[in-house]
Amino acid sequence: MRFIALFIILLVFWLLITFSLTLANIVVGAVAALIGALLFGKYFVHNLYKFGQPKRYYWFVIYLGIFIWEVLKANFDVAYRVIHPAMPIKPGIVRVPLEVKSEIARTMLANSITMTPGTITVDIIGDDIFVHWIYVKSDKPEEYAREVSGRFEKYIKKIFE
Amino acid sequence: MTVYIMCFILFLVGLYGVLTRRNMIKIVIGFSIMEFSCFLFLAMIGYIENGLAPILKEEMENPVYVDPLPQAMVLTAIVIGLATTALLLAIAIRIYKKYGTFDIRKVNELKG
Amino acid sequence: MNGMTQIVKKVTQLMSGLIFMYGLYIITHGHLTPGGGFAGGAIVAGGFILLILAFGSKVISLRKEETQTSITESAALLIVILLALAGLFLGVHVFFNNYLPQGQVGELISAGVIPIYNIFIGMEVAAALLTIFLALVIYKEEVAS
Amino acid sequence: METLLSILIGFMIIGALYALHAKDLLSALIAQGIVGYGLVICFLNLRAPDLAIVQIVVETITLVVMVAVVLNSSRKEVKESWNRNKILNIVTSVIIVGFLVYIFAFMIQPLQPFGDHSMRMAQYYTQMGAESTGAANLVTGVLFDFRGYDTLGEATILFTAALGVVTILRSKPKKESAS
Repeated sequence: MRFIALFIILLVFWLLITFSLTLANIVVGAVAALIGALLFGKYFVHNLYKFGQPKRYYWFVIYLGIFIWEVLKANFDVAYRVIHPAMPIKPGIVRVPLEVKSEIARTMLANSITMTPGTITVDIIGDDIFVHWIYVKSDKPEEYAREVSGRFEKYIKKIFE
Repeated sequence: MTVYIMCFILFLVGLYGVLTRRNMIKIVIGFSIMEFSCFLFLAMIGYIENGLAPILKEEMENPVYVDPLPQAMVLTAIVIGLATTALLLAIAIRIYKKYGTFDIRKVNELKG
Repeated sequence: MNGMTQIVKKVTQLMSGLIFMYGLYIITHGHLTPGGGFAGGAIVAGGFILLILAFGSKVISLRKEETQTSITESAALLIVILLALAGLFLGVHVFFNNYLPQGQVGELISAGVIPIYNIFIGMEVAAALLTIFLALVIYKEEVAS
Repeated sequence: METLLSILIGFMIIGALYALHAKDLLSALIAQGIVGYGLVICFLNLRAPDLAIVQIVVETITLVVMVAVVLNSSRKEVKESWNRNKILNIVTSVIIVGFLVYIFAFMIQPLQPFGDHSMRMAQYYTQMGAESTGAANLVTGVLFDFRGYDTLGEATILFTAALGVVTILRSKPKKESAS
């Protein structure tokens, strides 16, 4: 199952990068994708049925919009902190408990947090994620959990779980 | 002509590293820098002002391509450079295992 | 050698196949676009190195893998030499002769033996780089134990 | 083009000097990365995309291997100490470098100025290369057709290097086969 999915993904990738539909190209691409699927199939992700559920794609598009908006906001926030003469930063590492369970959702969440300016994911240990934050706003765990991961977590839950 | 001289200075920096450093890793880095300067010199010899990369295109009329020959030679030289670097590193790590140091002079004194 | 965190592992699972595929694209289109056996082989080796670094050395049996890459390397080099020797006996009697029909410039199937050389040189480079890397990893494990 | 390249090489020289003087070996390796990746940008500006691709991959793999080696052993730079032979060493080095500079100044005379290649030999490759090899990428055509011996020798060297690394790093002697 995983082999077939990886084969199809690799073939589509091949056709995208070569961008020609001659017979020779497709045959060479199929052979290459077969080799790739045989070598890397056992390391590919599980739970492939999730690819076939259109609801997830819908939430993904919404999530993209939210993500871009958050990145824009954070950009202006960080730029303000850099330009301001007093440099109002209060860096620190906070520990946020995770609600999402599956690994790929956690990866997505960690990458989203890293790509937002001002916050960087340091590590995931157990069920907690450690985030380096340029301005730690409060000391209460619930508040910074909502501030750091809450804004992405509910959408990611709908996409990947 | 300036670029050739700059390239030669880069070579001399690598040579300086090989001659004066005592740490084996630094010596390997010096060798790499010398290699890089040689690649750059060869690639610069084949360059032609306003030339195109040597990949044929049908639609161009009277195209001027840069010289493919130095590029082909540098292509082989880069991989050879990787091979020699790997070999030097293997020898360095082996010496470290035996003597517990990367210092070549100390190794020379310890001997055996 | 231990693996890295969940994040790196998951991204590696998604990306390593695509990196391998990109290496194959660079190799097979070496006579049309920039690239060729050397670059593509190095990229393919990079995909495997990423896998080993992310998942730690427990994921494969290193000794067996090293033997396999050694054999692949030797076989690929042997095939390159045999292909070159074949030029000595076919067509014009010159070592490294391009004896296959050359076809239309710019097509995927063209340039005679050059794509075949590319494929096997790519195999040789990838296997050689992997052998070097695996030798270092095995050495590290042995020193640590 | 010449100014741009000069600035890039200047950065590479600074990176190289830092790499040779860094106290921590890990930062020395990162600084060597400046030189390697700067070389990639130089290649791109010199219209050599093949070289740029190969160099960027090879540099990355070298960096990974070097970091593996350094983390495996010691990160500390050894202490420099003054010893009696140092003056002699410096004199010898100055003589060698002076000799090199003389040879360089002598050998650079017949070269054309930068960017003005005479194309005496290259003309054949660029005009006839595609016809006689059938490859659109002239570098590959030169590499595998006109200069096949080079490629074969290069592959042999890589093979030998891999063999050498495996042999050097085998810490335990191989078990003797039943005899």
